Amino acid sequence: MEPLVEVRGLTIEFPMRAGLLRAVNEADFVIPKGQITALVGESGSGKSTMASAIMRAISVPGRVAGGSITFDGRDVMSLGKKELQAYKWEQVSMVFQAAQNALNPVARIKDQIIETFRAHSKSYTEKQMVDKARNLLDYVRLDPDRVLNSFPHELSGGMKQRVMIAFSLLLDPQLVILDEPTTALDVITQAYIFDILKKIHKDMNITMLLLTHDIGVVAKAADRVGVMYAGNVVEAGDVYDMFKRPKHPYTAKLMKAVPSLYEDVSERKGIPGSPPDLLNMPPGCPFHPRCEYAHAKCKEQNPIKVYTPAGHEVACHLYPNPESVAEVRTS
Amino acid sequence: GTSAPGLVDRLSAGEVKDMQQPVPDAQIKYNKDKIFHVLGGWPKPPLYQGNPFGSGGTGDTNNRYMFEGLFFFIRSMNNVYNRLAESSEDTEQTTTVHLHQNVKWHDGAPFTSKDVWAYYRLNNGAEVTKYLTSIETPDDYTIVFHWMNPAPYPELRKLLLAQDLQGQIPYHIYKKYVDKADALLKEAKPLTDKSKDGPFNLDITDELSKKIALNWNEFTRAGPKIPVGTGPYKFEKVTTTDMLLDKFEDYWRPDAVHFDKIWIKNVPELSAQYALVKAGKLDWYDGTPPKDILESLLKQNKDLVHYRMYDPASVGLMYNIRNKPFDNLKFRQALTYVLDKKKLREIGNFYGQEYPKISMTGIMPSSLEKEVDKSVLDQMTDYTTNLDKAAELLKEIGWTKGSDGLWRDPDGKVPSFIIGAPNNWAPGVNSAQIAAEQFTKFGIPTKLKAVDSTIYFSNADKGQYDMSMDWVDVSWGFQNPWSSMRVLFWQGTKTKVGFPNVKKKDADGNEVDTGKLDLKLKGIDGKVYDIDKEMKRFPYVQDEQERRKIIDNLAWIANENCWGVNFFQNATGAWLNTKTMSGNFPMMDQIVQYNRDMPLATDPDEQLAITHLNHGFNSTYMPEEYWPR
Amino acid sequence: MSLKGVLKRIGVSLITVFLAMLLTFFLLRMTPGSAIDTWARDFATQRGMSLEEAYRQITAMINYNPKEPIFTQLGRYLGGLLHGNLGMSMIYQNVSVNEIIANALPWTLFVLSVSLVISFLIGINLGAMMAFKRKTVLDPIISIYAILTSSVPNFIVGILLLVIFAFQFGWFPVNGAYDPIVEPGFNLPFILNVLYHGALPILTYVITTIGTWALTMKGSAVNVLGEDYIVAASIRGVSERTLMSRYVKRNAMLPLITTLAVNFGFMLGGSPLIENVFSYPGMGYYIGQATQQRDYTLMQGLLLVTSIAVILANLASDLIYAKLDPRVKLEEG
Amino acid sequence: MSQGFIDFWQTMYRNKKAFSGMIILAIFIFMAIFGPMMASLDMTVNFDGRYKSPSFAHWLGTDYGGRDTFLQLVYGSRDVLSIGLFAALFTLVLGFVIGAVSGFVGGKTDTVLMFITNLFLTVPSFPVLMIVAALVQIKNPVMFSFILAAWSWAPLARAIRSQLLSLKNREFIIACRIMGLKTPYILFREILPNLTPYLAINFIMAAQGAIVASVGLMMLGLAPYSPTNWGMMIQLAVQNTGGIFNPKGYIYLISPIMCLGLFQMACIFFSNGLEEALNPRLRS
Amino acid sequence: MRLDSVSMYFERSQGMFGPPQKVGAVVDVSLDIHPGEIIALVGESGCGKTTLGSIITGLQKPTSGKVLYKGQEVTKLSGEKANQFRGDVQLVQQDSYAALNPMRTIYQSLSAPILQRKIVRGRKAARSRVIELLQTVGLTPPERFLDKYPHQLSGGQRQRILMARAISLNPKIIVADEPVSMIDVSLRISILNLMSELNRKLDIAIIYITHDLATARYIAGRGRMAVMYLGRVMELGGVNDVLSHPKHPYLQALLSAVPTPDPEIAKAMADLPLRSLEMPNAAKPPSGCRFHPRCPMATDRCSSEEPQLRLVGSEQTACHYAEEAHELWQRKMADIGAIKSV
Ligand SMILES: Nc1ncnc2c1ncn2[C@@H]1O[C@H](COP(=O)(O)OP(=O)(O)OP(=O)(O)O)[C@@H](O)[C@H]1O
Ligand SMILES: Nc1ncnc2c1ncn2[C@@H]1O[C@H](COP(=O)(O)OP(=O)(O)OP(=O)(O)O)[C@@H](O)[C@H]1O
Ligand SMILES: [Mg+2]
Ligand SMILES: [Mg+2]
Repeated sequence: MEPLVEVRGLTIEFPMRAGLLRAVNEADFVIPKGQITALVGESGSGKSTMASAIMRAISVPGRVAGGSITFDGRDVMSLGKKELQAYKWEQVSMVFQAAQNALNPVARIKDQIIETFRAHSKSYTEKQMVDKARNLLDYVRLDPDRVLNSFPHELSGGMKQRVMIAFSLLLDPQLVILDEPTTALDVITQAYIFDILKKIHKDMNITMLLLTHDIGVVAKAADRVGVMYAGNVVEAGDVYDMFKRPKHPYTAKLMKAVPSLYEDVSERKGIPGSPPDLLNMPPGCPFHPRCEYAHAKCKEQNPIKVYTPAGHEVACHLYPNPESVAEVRTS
Repeated sequence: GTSAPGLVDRLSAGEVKDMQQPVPDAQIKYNKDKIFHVLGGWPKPPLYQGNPFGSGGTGDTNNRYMFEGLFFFIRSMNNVYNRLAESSEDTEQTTTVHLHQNVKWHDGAPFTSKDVWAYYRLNNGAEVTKYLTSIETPDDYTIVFHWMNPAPYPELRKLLLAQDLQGQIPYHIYKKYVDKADALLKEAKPLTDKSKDGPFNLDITDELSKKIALNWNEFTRAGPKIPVGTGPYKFEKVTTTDMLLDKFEDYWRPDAVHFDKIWIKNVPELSAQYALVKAGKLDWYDGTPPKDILESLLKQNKDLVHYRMYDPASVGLMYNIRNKPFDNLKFRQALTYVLDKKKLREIGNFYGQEYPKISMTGIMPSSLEKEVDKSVLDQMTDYTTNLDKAAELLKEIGWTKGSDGLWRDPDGKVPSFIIGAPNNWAPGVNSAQIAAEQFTKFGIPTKLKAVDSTIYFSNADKGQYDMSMDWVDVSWGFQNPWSSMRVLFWQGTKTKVGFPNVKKKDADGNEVDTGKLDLKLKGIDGKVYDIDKEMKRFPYVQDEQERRKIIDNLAWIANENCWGVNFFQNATGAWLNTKTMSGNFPMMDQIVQYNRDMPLATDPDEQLAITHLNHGFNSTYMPEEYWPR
Repeated sequence: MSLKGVLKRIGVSLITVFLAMLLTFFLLRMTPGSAIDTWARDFATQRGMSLEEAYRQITAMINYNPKEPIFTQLGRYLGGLLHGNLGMSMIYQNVSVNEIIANALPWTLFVLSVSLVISFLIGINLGAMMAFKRKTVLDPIISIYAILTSSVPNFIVGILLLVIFAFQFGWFPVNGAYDPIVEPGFNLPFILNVLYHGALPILTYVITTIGTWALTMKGSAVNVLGEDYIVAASIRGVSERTLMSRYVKRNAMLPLITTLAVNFGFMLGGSPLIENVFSYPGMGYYIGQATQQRDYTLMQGLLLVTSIAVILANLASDLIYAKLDPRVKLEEG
Repeated sequence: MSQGFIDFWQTMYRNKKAFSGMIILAIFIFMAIFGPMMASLDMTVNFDGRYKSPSFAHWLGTDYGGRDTFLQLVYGSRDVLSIGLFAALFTLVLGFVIGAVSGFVGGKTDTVLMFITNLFLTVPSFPVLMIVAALVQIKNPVMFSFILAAWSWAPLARAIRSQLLSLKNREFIIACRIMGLKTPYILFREILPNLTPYLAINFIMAAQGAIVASVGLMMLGLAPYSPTNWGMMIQLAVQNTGGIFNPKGYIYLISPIMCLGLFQMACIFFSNGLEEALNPRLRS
Repeated sequence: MRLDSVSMYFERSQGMFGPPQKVGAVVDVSLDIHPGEIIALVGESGCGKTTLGSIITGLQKPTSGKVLYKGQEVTKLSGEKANQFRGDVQLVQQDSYAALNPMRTIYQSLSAPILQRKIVRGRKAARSRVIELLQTVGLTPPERFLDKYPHQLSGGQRQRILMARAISLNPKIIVADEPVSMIDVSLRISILNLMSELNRKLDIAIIYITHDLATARYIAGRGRMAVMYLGRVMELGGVNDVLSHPKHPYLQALLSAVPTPDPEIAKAMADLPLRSLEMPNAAKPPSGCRFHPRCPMATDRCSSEEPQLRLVGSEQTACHYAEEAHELWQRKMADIGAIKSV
């Protein structure tokens, strides 16, 4: 498993009027090459912030307060202006959370595509650009002729999302970040889009990072999962492993909180309490106020992450060292 | 040109000798195009109609260069000169005028006596026609005016004729309308009712009057769209903001015309006018700005000279006697005692002259001593500011002053008065504001309403304000005590003060207003006079001494009845630009002494020369004594 | 945009104009004083007769009777309107209102549209810049400028400009729409001369309105900057210049288009003061004249034309809006 | 309520611009109420003392009649503020009632009311202002304000209507309707609070507009002259006493302009803060 | 409550020329709602669920058909009866933020309806009632929430407030339109639990509108489910019957689109059994069976003949080939081993 992106000790802060907001807190995270990695977590847990850090596109008051990000062996944080232009969208591209609003409402899709090309390589002729766009649109099962000449508002939500996927592939990136690509779409469209994504992944061998809070989607699409909670990556590992044997109490509860079509529905329970206020973080493990295993240490100290050889990682005081993870696994 | 020497430097350097003679073409330095730049106003095209009698006319200033009358007179001095009339002579019942024989209309047609006759037949409402029985033209260059019996005294006859500054129209152009008017007049029967008056002593029936008016209206619409006159300059071009007049080559006095063109600009905004003056873009400008601006203009442009003169008109306030308590003489007098005229004058028109003693006399204050006997003047009540007197008078009529400093009327009510003033008239508005402040400060709350000038006058005539601002002690037309008395008792002042009229019962028993003044007052000798009668008989009184007596009495009555206050007599002035213009500048020897800010002239010749510069209106000025430099 | 919708809009506009006309008609007849008063006053002095007599003669002359029932007057007026005849001016007896408007309207439209376009374009660019580069000196400078210029009446600014540029430096003419020396027509000297004369009035409008445009635009642009598509585009690597022009400006401008029409109407109605300062022969001059002298017919005609212009401006702004914003369909409204 | 009040003040205090705006406004209001009580303005002409430069005796110099400019501004603030506030109040009430009824009731009422509104927006206000004011005798500030409000309500009514149309279909209003709550309740208790920030801003804008327009009316002679009204002072300086051309008169000319500018600036700053303070969401 | 072949058509104008089109948002739907029952209304976006919901709440008047409440037609109710109906049928909306007045505190929002409708009298009584309501929906301690503004609460808390508001008028029916779709996964279950608790304890009938079959199954375990497509009900029956024995190919497509939180099953699930993704234009519904252009099993009959709801097994379905489809489905499920429980 060769890592494409390695995030180490990443901390991102937003200075706000009410105080300093840590959206991502000393997070470690690895995106293996050629796989679909999912990052799950509740709203506000820092998924998008982490992704935008990888894209070097943290929104205005935000700043990286510590840690590093390497992409294919290069330090992303130290890229110069020129390199950055060649990095963004050409190496890493993104499908945005609110695809509905990610297109300029007053420009035709075609113009926006050409604009994107122009911003990067000037060697393409307009025809080449349009041809490439046509192929991609065809690929995401849209009618290129109609879509290219449309304004965003003339497309349905599902169509816009697919246009955005085509957009992300325009410059043959190595990594595509999919930020909740299907929220606000209905089930059938959602399934359909995942079909397309999986096909793209297979055909083009593109590494993908999928940000979502829908456990079902993770199960369906991802090879590897990371779980975020209040800015911390609390657990990460292989998808089967995670679903069958979640380690972190939060992960376990999260899995349990999702109703399923096929399993027994009688005993499902939500996680009590609510996610912490990032401006008023409790000391210690951020999950401890909602955790039934919490003990004294949890209230004082944020647990350190432990890694198992099998590529599983977890940050919880229940697992003081790698062996203990295995222990629990067997028990 | 700040670095170029100014007028004072040039005078000191002895560079002024050329100013007494027309400058040879080769020596013209600053005004090579020989254009005379002035300001003027006219209706903007397409409103401009080319007929001076049409609506909006062709513009007052402009007319001076395009039209002439039989006579020409300086309004404030009452000097009458011949113009198109070569000479004239009076008999008891006639005035005969001989015309210059080489005068041409701008279109080339000769000017004849028929053109004068045409004017009065067509424009039969002109004042003088009321005193005439007929006009005869024995030949092309002679006109005989036949006066009614009795005839007005000789001086008045001349003034009546001279006030028609454009007493002729081109008969060859307007023949159709003149003949029609003449025919209509011939239909009328002679007047029998002596209390009425009509043109040429004719009884114009309502039906006839309508026909005459219609004919007049058609005449005003008739072409040509450009004015045709006999004046030194003829019309060339007009836009909304500029008018060009061109030298009339066939002018009968070719030597009097030194400029090739007159360029008239229409600039309504006062600050813009000042700016033009300062920039030296006008050769002549009439008007006197507030003191500080005047001084700064002179300072900034060293070529300008400013001449100052009295305007035969005063700014004043009239009490509306229709409203209580203004019907009470003592109240009016009390208010008059409150006013501090010096302050009113300083703010209203700094260079004006206040006459603190009088209230309102019907006579231009600066000629009061000339027109009214000294003994009468001495017997007039002195209204010089006197707050104690004012308070005393108020108390006499039952008013009391509260501890808050406000006066209360006999009913115990605090009054609140409104002074009305036309809003575009700065001297009036500004001084009225100060008057309001003085009344208020004295304890009689008063506010000013500066009203849009077009409604102001009809509102004031209807008595909508407690006090109204207007020109007072002023004569429009020509300068004569009788003329200014007319304004007081018969015209503008009458309606604003609200003198009563004679009421008559008509056939149905309804009361009708005859429009005739109903004012009977005690005169200086203690006898009661019917003012209307006195005024009516005045023009026919041939004896000068008797005329003076009538005026003495009327002036005294006016002052005693205190119908209004003369704030100050207006001062006006004229600016000359000596850089582009040379000529016979008045008071040349004193220019250095006063550094071009000339004081009121005392010498009669100088006075006259300066009055020539600023004709006021109703007189004609031609730059014949000035030439390009 | 449905045809029916457009027709309906036009229909409603027509009715509005008609009612506006009725409103002004009745208002005008209700006001004290009329052009006849002024005219009679002149006539009386000119012809040396009493005011009553002059009044009588004049009403006979122009076949106008103020005591005539108001509906008869209205009927006559409407009859004329049907033939496109706005009647004759009352103060200028042989000039038709049509002629006056034909002379005045082009000048006002010229000055207003040029200054509106200029100030709009500069304003939105400044506004966009203020929004884009938040922490520069530009923002406070323009804000204060906008506040100051909106608190000083615009004709005072006009006078100041006149004093400085026309008199102090003599760069621009003092008054008028063109020099009497040039020949009016479609020739270059004339056009240049017209521009030269229009410069100061235009500048006055531009100076006094630019700040407000900039502030409004800034507000709008700040909102747009927060939109997802801006972030998305900048991540896609779209250059700042493109972002500014094609994304921010284009979108932020949209709500201002409607204001454009409103401003147009406002300026049309408010032009008398400025046109007076520069002696500019536009509508404002005649509106001022007609109002002052109570020339009903002239005023009526001018107000009618102004209302139509305002409504047309509104319609135009809707069309422009629809053109610029593909999302809008003219159905509603 | 009291908590809301405290929050309001805290928000205002935190927002520097809004706070400074508020302070300036407070000073103006203080000036209007107590100024004339503390110093008396002597309007006696002192011609030799005209156009004096600022000094300790005359903080902002003197006018064309040698009267104290600063004191005139102080006295004028009463006039300016009362006309501004009354006119704004009337504008707001008219605009809100017409806009709200039109938007909420809809149907024919809406059509008719909007028609009238459009009429007012179509006819240029300047000439109509002259006509109406010639018809009505202005006797007191209240009436004056009412006339001023008569042609400033229309744009507001239109804006309120469109806001109402969108509010009407907002889910929380639908919820009220489903719960069978009465229309007046919905209009005044549910919708009105959502419009308050907007109304507050418009109140201030309308006040500004009225102050400028009042000068126009005085100039037309439709309202008694109030020589200490700031706008009137500008007018006097420029027109009646030839201000721009008078090198001595600059301070007299600029003082009222600065006062109006400062007042407007304070209004704008304050209204920015108001929006924040009145909206609980922006508050925290 | 009974819906008797209710239809709802909207007019939508089309282009510059051409007459407005009629969009059938709800077509010929009949449904009985029994006291205390839970009905899940499921279907793709735009199929008319919300419209049906607003017809039930009386917010919109159907263009045809009758809505009967306690035997009386809702649109003809007046006076006291209408007032009662307004109190008896309540709505819980999807967007809890939009559904609460942002300018008013929780206490104000909750006390106003009960005071206005005179359910309680006096401020004191209102206050204690509000506190009680907050407790009922699990917001403790209630006092902490009284003076908060909506934006100061989390989505889950706001959704509970909406529930509290809905039950404050002691309703008989609550229509819940996607009440949990905007709430975090970790909190969804508790809201759903709260709803079934209210249903059980207060005997309130609940119409649960969603496109999430899993939550529908969770909440309406004992109730019924109606599957809608383009305004029509395609399948109707007990929840477990419908889900474990789906007959209509549309329902089957829906089921296979639902991601399962089990990687094995999820990944094994084949591509969508659909011929096209795009929903047809509701203004021009396809002839015959509305689903036929997308149906993998469609035949000529489907495009010509519109199937009516008929009883197949224990539930009603509107498909000509329901039996065959059911057969195929069972086989497929067995293949991937999805049918373990139930
Ligand atoms: N530009 C910003 N300014 C201030 N705070 C921000 C900004 N962007 C993000 N945050 C804060 O950072 C935290 C993490 O936000 P982020 O968008 O990364 O969460 P997320 O996991 O993507 O949530 P969601 O599922 O809702 O998209 C949040 O508390 C958010 O409020
Ligand atoms: N007021 C309306 N005017 C016109 N068409 C409408 C209106 N309301 C709904 N529709 C149309 O009716 C159809 C059904 O809409 P509805 O909102 O009931 O669907 P839904 O099932 O609730 O969808 P979603 O899952 O997206 O909420 C859609 O085609 C919609 O466009
Ligand atoms: Mg996110
Ligand atoms: Mg819905």
